[in-house]
Amino acid sequence: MTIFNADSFGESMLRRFAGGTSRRGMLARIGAALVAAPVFPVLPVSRAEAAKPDRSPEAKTVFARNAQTSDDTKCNYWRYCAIDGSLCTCSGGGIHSCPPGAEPSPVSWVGTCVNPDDGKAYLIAYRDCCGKAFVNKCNCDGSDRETQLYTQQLNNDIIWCFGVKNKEYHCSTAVLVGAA
Amino acid sequence: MTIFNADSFGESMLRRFAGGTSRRGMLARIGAALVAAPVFPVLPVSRAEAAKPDRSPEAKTVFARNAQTSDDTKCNYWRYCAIDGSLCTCSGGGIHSCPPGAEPSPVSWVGTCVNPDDGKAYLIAYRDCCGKAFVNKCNCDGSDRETQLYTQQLNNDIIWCFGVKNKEYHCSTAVLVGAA
Amino acid sequence: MKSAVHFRNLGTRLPAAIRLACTTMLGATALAAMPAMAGTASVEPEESSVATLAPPKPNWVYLQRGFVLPGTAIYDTADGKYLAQIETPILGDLAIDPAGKYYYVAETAWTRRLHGTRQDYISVYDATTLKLEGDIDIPGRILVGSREHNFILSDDGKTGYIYDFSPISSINVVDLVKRKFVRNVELPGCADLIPNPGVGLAALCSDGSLASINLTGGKTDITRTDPFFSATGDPIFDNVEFDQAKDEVVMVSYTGLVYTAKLGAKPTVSTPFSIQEAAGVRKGDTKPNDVNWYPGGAQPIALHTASGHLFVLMHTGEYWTHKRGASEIWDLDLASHKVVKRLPVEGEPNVINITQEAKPKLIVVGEGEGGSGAGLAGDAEVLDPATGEVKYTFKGAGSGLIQVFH
Amino acid sequence: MKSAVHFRNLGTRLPAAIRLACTTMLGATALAAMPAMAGTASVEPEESSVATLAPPKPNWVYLQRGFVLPGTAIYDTADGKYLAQIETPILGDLAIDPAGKYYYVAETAWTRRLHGTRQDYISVYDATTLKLEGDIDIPGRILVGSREHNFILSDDGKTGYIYDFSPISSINVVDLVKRKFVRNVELPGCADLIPNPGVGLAALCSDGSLASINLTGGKTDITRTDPFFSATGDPIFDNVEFDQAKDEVVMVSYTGLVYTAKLGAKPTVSTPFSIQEAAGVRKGDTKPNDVNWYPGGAQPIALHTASGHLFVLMHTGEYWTHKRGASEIWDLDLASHKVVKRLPVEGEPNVINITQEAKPKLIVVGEGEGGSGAGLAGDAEVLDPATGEVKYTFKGAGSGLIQVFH
Repeated sequence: MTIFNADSFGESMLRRFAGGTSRRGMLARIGAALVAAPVFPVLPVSRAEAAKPDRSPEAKTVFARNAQTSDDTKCNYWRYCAIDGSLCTCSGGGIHSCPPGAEPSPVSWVGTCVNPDDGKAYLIAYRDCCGKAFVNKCNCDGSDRETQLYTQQLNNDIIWCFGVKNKEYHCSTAVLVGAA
Repeated sequence: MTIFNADSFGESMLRRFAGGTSRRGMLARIGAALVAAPVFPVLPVSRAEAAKPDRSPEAKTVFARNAQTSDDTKCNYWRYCAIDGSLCTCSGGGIHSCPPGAEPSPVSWVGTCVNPDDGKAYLIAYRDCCGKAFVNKCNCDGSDRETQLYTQQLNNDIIWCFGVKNKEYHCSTAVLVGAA
Repeated sequence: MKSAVHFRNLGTRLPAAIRLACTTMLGATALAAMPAMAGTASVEPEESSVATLAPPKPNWVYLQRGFVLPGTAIYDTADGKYLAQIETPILGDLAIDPAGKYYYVAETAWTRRLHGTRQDYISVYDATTLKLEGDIDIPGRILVGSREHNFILSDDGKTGYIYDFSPISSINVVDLVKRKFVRNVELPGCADLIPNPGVGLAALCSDGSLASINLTGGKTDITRTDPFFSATGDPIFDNVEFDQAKDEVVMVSYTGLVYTAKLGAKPTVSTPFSIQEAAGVRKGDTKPNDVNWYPGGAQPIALHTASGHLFVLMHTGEYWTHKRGASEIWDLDLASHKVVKRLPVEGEPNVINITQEAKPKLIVVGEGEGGSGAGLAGDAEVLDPATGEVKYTFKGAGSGLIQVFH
Repeated sequence: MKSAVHFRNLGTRLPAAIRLACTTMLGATALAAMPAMAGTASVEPEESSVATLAPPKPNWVYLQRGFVLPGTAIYDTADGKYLAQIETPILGDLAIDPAGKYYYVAETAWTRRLHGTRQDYISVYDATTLKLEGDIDIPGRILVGSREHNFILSDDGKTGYIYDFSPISSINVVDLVKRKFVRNVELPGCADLIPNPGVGLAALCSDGSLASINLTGGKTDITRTDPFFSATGDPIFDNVEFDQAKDEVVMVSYTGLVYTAKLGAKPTVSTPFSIQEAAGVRKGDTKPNDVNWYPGGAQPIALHTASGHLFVLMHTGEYWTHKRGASEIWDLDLASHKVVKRLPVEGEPNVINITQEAKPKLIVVGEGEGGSGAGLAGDAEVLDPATGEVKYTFKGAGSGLIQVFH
């Protein structure tokens, strides 16, 4: 039922993406909307009401089995299951805030990570903080459910700095969007 | 007698430099001359005819005592007594040639280095090769008779890329000018 | 011979500007008209020059230095020599003219480094002088590292295709002969541009299909195969290999399935087989908590087209470790579906390529100082694929893509 | 609560562009008008924000990352915390507004990275948001790293002075209140700009003198002291220290001579003394092949102005080793001409600075990975000057200049 079900998200979204035709004229409008927005509210999402995915230890990834919830400056912090780059928590920002002078991208790639405290899966938006030089501190490279360029929003190699003044990559945040 | 005597060069030159007044109007002309020149002939110089400096082992710097003449890709090659940066000999250039695509600066800082084979001192022009990103290979930092910014032509920290299209520093050469 | 006194006297007769240049630094260019030194000196003064380069050769490799140091280093795998640096910026993409006359770099810069106006363009470098001949403005390009298929050339080298993601997916087409941007073609839901001779391009799509992009007519015609892989469940690595002689693409998925596709207006995809089973090992699975051999890395496969051997970076681990570096290189004979050799490898390389010589050499690079994500240049190794012997090690040479000349 | 079905249905009523954004990535901004999530989820969705910074403090240090990684890192020496990065490019110079409201960066960029048009300008950053407020074009600046005296501010923070070398030596004057370039002043034969309150500037000259540069009138008036040091025989390190309260400059030469000069329209220079003799060691000499203690490094001295203690990076070696990193830090009491403490130090630091607190902290940085010349960021250490105890170590933090807030 949920649009953000970890298993169906990418595919269903991209079917839709792929189905469209000419979008050239819309691009400018999207761009403008993204730039203009002063804050970054998140997509309304719901918890899965359909068949629950298997979250038993046997079904967890190696990342999820070893994740912790206490230190968000470490690569094994639970939300970082699909992050790639420098942690903003090590460079003057926070788990969902950019360091001073950086600009959060209004769009992002996403991951689905399991919180070991409640065993539940959550949707994480990895928003890049942009417009400053690569901070190169606390570099992590989580790859749970991370895919390739043809499924962009699930790829963490792309510089996810769109709708901001400058795309120079500084660091990445892991914003909690909701239950997956 | 020689204008490039190691001991008097810097001082006498700079007295002269310091003595002038308005040079603003000349700058453009110098710049144009430097850019236009297709090759880079060197200053005519002569060997010292005046009192020879003391070149005994006791009077040699630690660099000169340990220098060699066979491998110009090593920091202790005799001409590198006052070089600072990446050796062009390690990156597709030669002792007096720039790697492909780089542009030699027509001006340079200078050093006076002792060739261990004949025990004589020679004037070396360290021409930076410019317009390409820092190659960062075979980095050396010789400092014999190297001075500070107020004596620019004897300072090796400056990016010596003047009269070229772009000042990005790539690597450095050590051009033999003549006997000191 | 000019004594110092002589020189100084002469100086007073020169224009003041030249006198300044002479007396303050070795800006000897201003003295070009003066006779060269002669006489007592035991050495000849040297002139500065600029080296040139041979045209690209099949035994050369092109190593991008990663996310911190810009530039692509060219090494000769025959003698281990460093040859020169091509000016690829961070996130720049290099394409080599098949005729060997030019290097093309797709790049992006802001006028004032971190601000100002964004500019996307192709820089054109002469292959022997490495001098910039000019640049071709384009409307945009994706910013991502370590991909072979975001900037490709047509087989005749006359057309360049640059993938753009803005975040609308499209292709920018550039005429490299006229050095002009031609047009933008939308490519909804697909990425990874592959040459498709006689047709235009092919690409991988998020519905698990392969698209054939017909650019021969005035209107772009995109057709897709039936879906044959799961883009989210068992993705195919972006860095697929293209065999021009056979007009065939070789692809490997996260679990280790090997696909080949015959290109054309209507591409056909073969039934996949498991690289693990080809080595007599249990087939890879998408289940976590199940240790097996998996392919992995940023550029995990390399095809030697003449022999039809595919070299794959393999590591042990669980599923979703597809970025991890290798402990072995598996040599897969595509014709027989057999892994004919497993070469142990040091340094956990995550990029691999192979020269297209009759006796090819493998090149691998691992992470640099600071490990994964630090983006510093790692050491490259040149290996003999027959024996696994390390022929050369290039320190701090790469960490981005490895390219070769075909 | 929005179910997926609900959302999808809603999507069909939205403009196609927004639908696209919603369905392809979390570009949720386009949905700003939609109600926030409520209902069954156990977590609140978070919003992205941007952190701000306190105004500069005397216990903060500013570490340039060197020749490869751009940026100046701010650390708090009270708790060892990393605070933020100021966007200094490679070879950029940072100046801190004495009122603590702005950071100014003198920088140089070409419009197309390695080609195009050269631009020199001062970027103005708000000190608490680190947002770029604008930039001020200037005609040029010297390109060299690790110097404190190529971009300085007047004591009131209203005027910026940028040293230019083109290769003619001059000063560019910028009005930081109006954010406008004012004029270029020629400075033949001198460098290393030092504030000279009430007069304008002072500078060190190649004839071994100190220049006083009077900028108060319409015409620039440059007067010089008698020569007091040898610019080629025993040079004074560029990174001299300025004590604003005393209007005094403290300088150290390669052999270890310590000079002080009282600034003003006609500066006066004290008789120098030997730092080695101040420590009960034989005086430094210019003779090679004679091992002694020498000062060395790129930024080899740091002055704690309130106490009048000068901290000097010292190493053993021969003359002309003035770039070598230190094995000891010598604590020199300028009033008594005595070295009162010698602190052993690890990692051969070649840059040093000291916070201007009542209980100051020393900060030192050594060469990074790859050693001298590689330009990679080295580890920084915060030391207690009283005990030499290492309070904090910042990995890969710097290798260029260290600056503090006065």
